[in-house]
Amino acid sequence: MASALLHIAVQAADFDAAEEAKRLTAGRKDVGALVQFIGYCRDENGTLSALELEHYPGMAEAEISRISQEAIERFGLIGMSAVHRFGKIAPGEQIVLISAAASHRQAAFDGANFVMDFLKTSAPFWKKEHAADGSEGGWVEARDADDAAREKWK
Amino acid sequence: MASALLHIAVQAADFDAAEEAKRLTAGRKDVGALVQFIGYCRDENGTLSALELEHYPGMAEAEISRISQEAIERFGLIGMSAVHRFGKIAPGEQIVLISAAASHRQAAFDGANFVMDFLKTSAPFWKKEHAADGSEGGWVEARDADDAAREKWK
Amino acid sequence: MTKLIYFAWVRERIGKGEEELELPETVRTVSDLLVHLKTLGDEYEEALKFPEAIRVALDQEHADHGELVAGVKEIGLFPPMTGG
Amino acid sequence: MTKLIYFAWVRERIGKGEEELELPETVRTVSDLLVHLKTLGDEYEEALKFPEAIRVALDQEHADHGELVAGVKEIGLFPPMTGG
Repeated sequence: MASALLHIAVQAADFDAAEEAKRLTAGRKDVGALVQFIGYCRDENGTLSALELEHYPGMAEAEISRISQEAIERFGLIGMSAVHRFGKIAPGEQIVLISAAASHRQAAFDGANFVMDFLKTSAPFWKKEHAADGSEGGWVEARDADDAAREKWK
Repeated sequence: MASALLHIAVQAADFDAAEEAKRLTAGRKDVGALVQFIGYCRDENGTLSALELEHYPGMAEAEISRISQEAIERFGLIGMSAVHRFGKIAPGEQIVLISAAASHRQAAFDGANFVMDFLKTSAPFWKKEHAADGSEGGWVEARDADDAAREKWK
Repeated sequence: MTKLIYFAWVRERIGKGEEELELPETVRTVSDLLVHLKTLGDEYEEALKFPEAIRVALDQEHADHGELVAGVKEIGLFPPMTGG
Repeated sequence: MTKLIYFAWVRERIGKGEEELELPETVRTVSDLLVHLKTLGDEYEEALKFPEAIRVALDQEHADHGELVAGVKEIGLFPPMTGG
């Protein structure tokens, strides 16, 4: 089996899902399924004016790469692309994009889902909330549900 | 809870995943997660020159709509779009697009995955293969694995 | 008259996409219909020789072979689906 | 000298993003390091008062609190991650 395509980016700029889809599928005739996950900033019923994402440069890329490589091997993916933004992000804007290409649909679903579950708990990013009323919001707390989500892959 | 957005299309023309993403998320600040599944025509290691998709007009739309509505209710989706093509489709071309928008990631993953599993076994579409060597290929046989995939939602 | 509509290899084997038929009163269920259709000619016999492989829609809704066909306007017959 | 690098509320409470420190020989494990840092001032005491909430990376790889820090060039300290 030829080595799978892996693309990782950690960037302040916005991203284009269609571009990542193209990166994994253009000119190929062996890809039967592509699953893309896009995470957005929500306004929490109007209480949030922005999220500020801090990251650990170098380690963020390395950790996402490690998780993605594990997904490629575990589910036999043809390609995986993971893009994660940092900096200030307004409600409605995109934060993260995971794209998984495979021959068959379940591998593509599982690959993207697996990467999101591990990224949430292992990739060194932290979210700070800016409140709509101008007060300084706090750091988002890690959710037990995210740890539980990761456990399902054991 | 406001009623969810539902868009269904059964068409010969190609589709644009970015357009469906926009339909479900543009101007919204309550969507936290979008999962898109795209199914492509594979060339089966060069043996296939095209797929020909036959469908039951009317029933195809109704059945996909029914499955999508069930996913919206079951997973609390904010929006669901399902586009399925018919007619002759060449290797590398897109066949089907499922887009599921939700507040949280697992609902979006489950919604898209659920619709694909039921669409495979319940939506009235049939694939005929055209072989690369010019011989007439046969009708694709239903896979037991697809029935099994549907059972996981019981 | 009832509209019969065929898809995929059921259509190819019967040799037509649809037709209008007057169903005899003995045809109460989908199973009865499949038995009756096989009397209409070799092409029907060939298309329906494994009735358990035939899926049925009554007025565009999936139906079991035990369901009644009385009052149904359109009956679709086809192999297991392979979309997606 | 070892490079210490802090993120999120650990960074805010300590009041700096990174620093170079000479670690005493008594600091063998990550746990020892957290105990040692708390002696450096109130801001460290405040940032690290619940050591079990502190995640650690040794040369940019996740590490348990029992791991040895000898030979490590860069140690990252931060709260549980909330990306994605």
